[in-house]
Amino acid sequence: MTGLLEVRGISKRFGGLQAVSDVSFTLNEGEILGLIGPNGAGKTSLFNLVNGVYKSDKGSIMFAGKDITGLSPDRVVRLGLARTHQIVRPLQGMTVLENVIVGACFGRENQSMHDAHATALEVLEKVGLAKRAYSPARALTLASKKRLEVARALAAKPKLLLLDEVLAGLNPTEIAQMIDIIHSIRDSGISVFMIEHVMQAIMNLSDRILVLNLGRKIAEAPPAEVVHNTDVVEAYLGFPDIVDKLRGMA
Amino acid sequence: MKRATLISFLLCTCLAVSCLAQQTITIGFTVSRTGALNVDSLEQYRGFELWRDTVNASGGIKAGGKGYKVQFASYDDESNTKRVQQLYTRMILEDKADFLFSPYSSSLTATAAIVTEQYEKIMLTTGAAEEKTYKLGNQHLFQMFAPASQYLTAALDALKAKDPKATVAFVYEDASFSVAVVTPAKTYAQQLGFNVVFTEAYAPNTTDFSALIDKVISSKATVLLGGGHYADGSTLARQLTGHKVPLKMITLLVAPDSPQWSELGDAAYGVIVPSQWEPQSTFKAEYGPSGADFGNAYTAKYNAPPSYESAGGYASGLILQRAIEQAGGIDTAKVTQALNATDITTFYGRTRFSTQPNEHGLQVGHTIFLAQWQKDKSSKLVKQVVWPLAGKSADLLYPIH
Amino acid sequence: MSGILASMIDGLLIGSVYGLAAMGLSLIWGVMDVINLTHGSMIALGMFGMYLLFAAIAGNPYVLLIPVIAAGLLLGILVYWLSVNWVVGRSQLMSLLSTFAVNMMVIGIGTAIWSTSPYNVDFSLSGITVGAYTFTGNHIAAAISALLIALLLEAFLYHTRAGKAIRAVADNRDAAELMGISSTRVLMVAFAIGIALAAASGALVSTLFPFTILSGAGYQLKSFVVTVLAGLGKPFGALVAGVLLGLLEGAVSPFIAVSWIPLIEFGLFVIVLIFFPRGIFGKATA
Amino acid sequence: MMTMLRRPLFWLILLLAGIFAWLPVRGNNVALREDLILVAVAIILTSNLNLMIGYTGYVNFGHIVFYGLGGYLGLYLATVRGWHLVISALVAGVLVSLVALLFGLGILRLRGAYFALATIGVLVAVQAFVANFEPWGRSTGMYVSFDSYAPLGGPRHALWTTYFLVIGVMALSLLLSLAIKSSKFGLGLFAIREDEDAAIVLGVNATVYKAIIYSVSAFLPAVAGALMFFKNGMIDPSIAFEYMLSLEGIVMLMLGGSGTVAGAALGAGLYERLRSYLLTSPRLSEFHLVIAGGLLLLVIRLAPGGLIGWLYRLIPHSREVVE
Repeated sequence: MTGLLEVRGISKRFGGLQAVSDVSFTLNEGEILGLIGPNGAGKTSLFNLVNGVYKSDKGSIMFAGKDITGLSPDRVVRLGLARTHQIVRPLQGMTVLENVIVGACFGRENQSMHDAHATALEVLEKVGLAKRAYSPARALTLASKKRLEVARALAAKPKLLLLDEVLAGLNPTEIAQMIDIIHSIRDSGISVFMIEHVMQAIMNLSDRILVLNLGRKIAEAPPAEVVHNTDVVEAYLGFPDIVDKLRGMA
Repeated sequence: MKRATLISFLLCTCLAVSCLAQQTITIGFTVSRTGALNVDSLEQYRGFELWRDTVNASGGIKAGGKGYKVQFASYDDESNTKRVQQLYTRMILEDKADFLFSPYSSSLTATAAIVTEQYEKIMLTTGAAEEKTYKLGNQHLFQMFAPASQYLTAALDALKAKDPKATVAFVYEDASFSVAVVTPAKTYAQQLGFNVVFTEAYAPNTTDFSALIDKVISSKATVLLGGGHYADGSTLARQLTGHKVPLKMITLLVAPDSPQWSELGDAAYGVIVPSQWEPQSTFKAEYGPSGADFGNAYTAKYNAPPSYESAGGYASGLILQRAIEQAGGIDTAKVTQALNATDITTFYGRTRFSTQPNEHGLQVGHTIFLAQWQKDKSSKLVKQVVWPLAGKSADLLYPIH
Repeated sequence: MSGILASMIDGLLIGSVYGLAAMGLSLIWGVMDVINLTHGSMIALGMFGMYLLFAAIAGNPYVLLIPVIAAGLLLGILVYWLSVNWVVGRSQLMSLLSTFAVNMMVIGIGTAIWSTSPYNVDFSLSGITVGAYTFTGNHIAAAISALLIALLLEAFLYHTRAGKAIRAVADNRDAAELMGISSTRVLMVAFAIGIALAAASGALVSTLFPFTILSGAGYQLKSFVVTVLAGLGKPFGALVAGVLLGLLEGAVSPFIAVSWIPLIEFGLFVIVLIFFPRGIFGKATA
Repeated sequence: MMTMLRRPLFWLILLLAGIFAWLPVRGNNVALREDLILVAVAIILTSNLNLMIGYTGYVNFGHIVFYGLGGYLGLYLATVRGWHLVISALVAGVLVSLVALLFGLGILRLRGAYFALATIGVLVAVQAFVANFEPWGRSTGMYVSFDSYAPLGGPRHALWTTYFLVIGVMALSLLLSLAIKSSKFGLGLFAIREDEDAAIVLGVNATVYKAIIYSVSAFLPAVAGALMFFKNGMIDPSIAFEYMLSLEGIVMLMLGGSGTVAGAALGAGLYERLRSYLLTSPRLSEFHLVIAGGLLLLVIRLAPGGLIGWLYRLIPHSREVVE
């Protein structure tokens, strides 16, 4: 059986820095795959390679049976692979609704303005932003902007959603709400690939976890196994509190 | 009650009579007060202005038993053709101009002519020597300047007499007027057997001629003909001197005619200019002031001697004035007829317009002089007429050094 | 001496003046990410500054450069507060528009005062003659002055505290602020120096060619070309690129009509922008 | 299309064009016609420039290059080749759009200020090319001969015809702006304006969108250029590619309100009238640049949304009428 996303031997170098080095993995349909690693491990770079923001130096990426290596991000999203940004990037001058309509219009279903409007309202309802639909995007709180990121990506009707630290900077209540949203996304049949630093959350959410360090994959296993992986623990040695958390969870 | 009516009746009658006796005619034109053409355009304007003041001081133009005071409607065209068109339309429609004078320069005039012809208004053009405009089918356009193709033929004739073996370079502004001058001149030079070793047009507004001058030196030309208007011509002359180019003759268009030219000092010396008119010219005026009277009046008013642009401006007024007098009024058809029949010598020289349908209004009476900047006994720079030989005030200085 | 060599020497001499103008543009760009569209009018004011001083004092124009530069610094401070301070760090559209607005106003006031008629600074030094070709004294003196000013700027930027602060801010504004450097003051000084360089180059041009209040626009365009060739934000690269541009003009002009040169220059400009956005000296990075 | 009919601005644009066409006809007021045609051209240039600056967020300093090239091509086809004016103008528009597409694919790889600089480079390079191009008369340009007006019923008729055509192009420009604004295409452009990288990740094909809008924004200005220079009877490189006019277009846009259909029209109309007034006023003619510059500085500093932005703040519901 082949996975929804199959990454084979992908690498990316920036000047003297090997950001991603020969990484391979498979993401199965309906799965939530977590991506962790210390700062500078290359997590966001890997996302950027997968959705085409960066062109890979080597390797291939198959998505839903299609080779998407080297495709630009806009084509990738139309094939059904949407993402959010670690640092939120709402289209500031537009309303919340318009932001989401953009997602729907240019997403997998390439919807008309009329259909996109309906989709956007639906998605906003789902992430709990329906009441703010007509506010300017710049007026939202950080938590709401994160939801907007998710809503925009969802509006594209993706098969796979890349979530880049959607929990960072949120308070515990907001985290709980966002986790609910992620669950409901998976329940609606969308696979998720997520970067997260909030260990408790990612351990609970993920079916499997991919661990990067210094651009290399050091582990790919269910959460319970990952926390016992010596390489992983070593990679996080510089961050004792995280090591403790990992241990505590096991 | 009755008395009041009577008084007002009398008043009205008085006004009506004085109106009858003293009407005004409005002449519209634009002046390039700003932009690249401002020096030459201002000199032309002064010619118009002096004519108006002279006419009005003597009671206006008298025609058909009436007196017409002259008033101007004029605006700044910024040396810009787009404005010219808007402003000529405005002068015709809002200022109700009866007649028009042209703006300065061939390209602005060509644009204005389209408007004036569309409204069938008479326009006397001055400061516009290029011929093409008169071959577009205009019926109400009359040219005061001798056409562009004549400008350099005189200079080449003079050169042929002095030095038939001269090698010639043409360096000229890429503008309507200078192109219209140089294109036939180059052919004429070859006909006369000169070796034309270098020809290049430079962009209007050029200030750095170093590269061109290096090329002129490399071409080993001994004579340079060209230029365009005041700004570029004066700069070219300065830089030729700065680079010590060994030329035996320099003939530039327009610029050296301006009284300002003498301020260039060494660079001014020996430069020749084809001219429509010079203060030394001694035409016996059949109409209007003598050359000396014009020159004195002009110098008294503006504290500078007149250039040929000023003379052309004044003469345009005179020719229009005479045509109105002959027509006995300001009716366009009658004045057009009078202009078509004009053949007269004024202080400015002879004026006659072509009535051929394919070149209607083209100047066929006027001819070109050559003037050269020479030094008088006190080593002061003065402009002397050197061609035609019959009317010369000094001999042509050749070679310059 | 061959025509092409003479033409290239002429190009070299004028190119150093282009370089000086471009240094100012480049410095401002490098320090505050502002493309200064007032540059042309400041160059023109430099021309008229020299004209007025020369008319009033009739001294040596190269000595008169000093008051022109001083006036340029003051003017730079004024323009900084009028149009730059409040757009630093905002969208580039804002800084383009606000400097452009000031440019229009300066041109408008200049036109009202001096009209658009040409002016000359009537001064000439005897030149050097080699064979049939003469290099005018004014060109040689202008090139030397431009190089001297560039060396002074280098000394200032690398050997004074203020200069080092400017370089620190250019490198990383936030980091410099953390180190206690007041970025507003540094930006103001850098902008003023940029304007003073523009004024100085204008003053030098005024000793070579006639000029109008509109003449600065052409030199501003040349400064863009030079700055882009050098890579935006590299003042000394700009000086070198200016000289190279002059040499290029000199080298091609014997073979084609001079009127084609703008097409070559600006064609090159667009191509360099597209393919070498960091300039011809810049290294390509991702 | 049906949704367009329900929008007040659609009808307002038609009304405006109708008024423009009717005013000078009533009383055969040719002077008014000449004033209005300049206003109409300013509106055409500004509303198409708005497609780049206001909609897509790319500052084009060389927008006038399309107008000038259109003028040259149109004049060449109409006078040298003897084609009908309308066909000449349309062909000129199409050809200039294609040229723009080529330029666009090159320079639209640049962002922000780099793009703005490149547009200046394109303007100067094109001007230099035309000034050396022999078939188009180099620096002296081209003249229309009077017989070229004959197919339109003589010069006097031809002026009226070109006037109505220009008014038509003005209406089309505004309708185009309105149609794009409410389309999916427009939405993509706005997304690019707000954050190009984010827009790409959301699926907007920015490369294609930018090239298309650059090309589209060239079409109607080129048509207008062909009509106007035919009417003016001549063209030369310095008037065809007037840098200042290009920059004043940006002032007009900012004054009215960048990114709005009505703002582009309002800004262009007001500025052009102000400019004409200042130029013919003996005391103020020298200060039109000072006033324009000061106005621009005030607008971007105090009311970056321009007049329309200010109207929105004053009357929030006006957003639904003037878009």
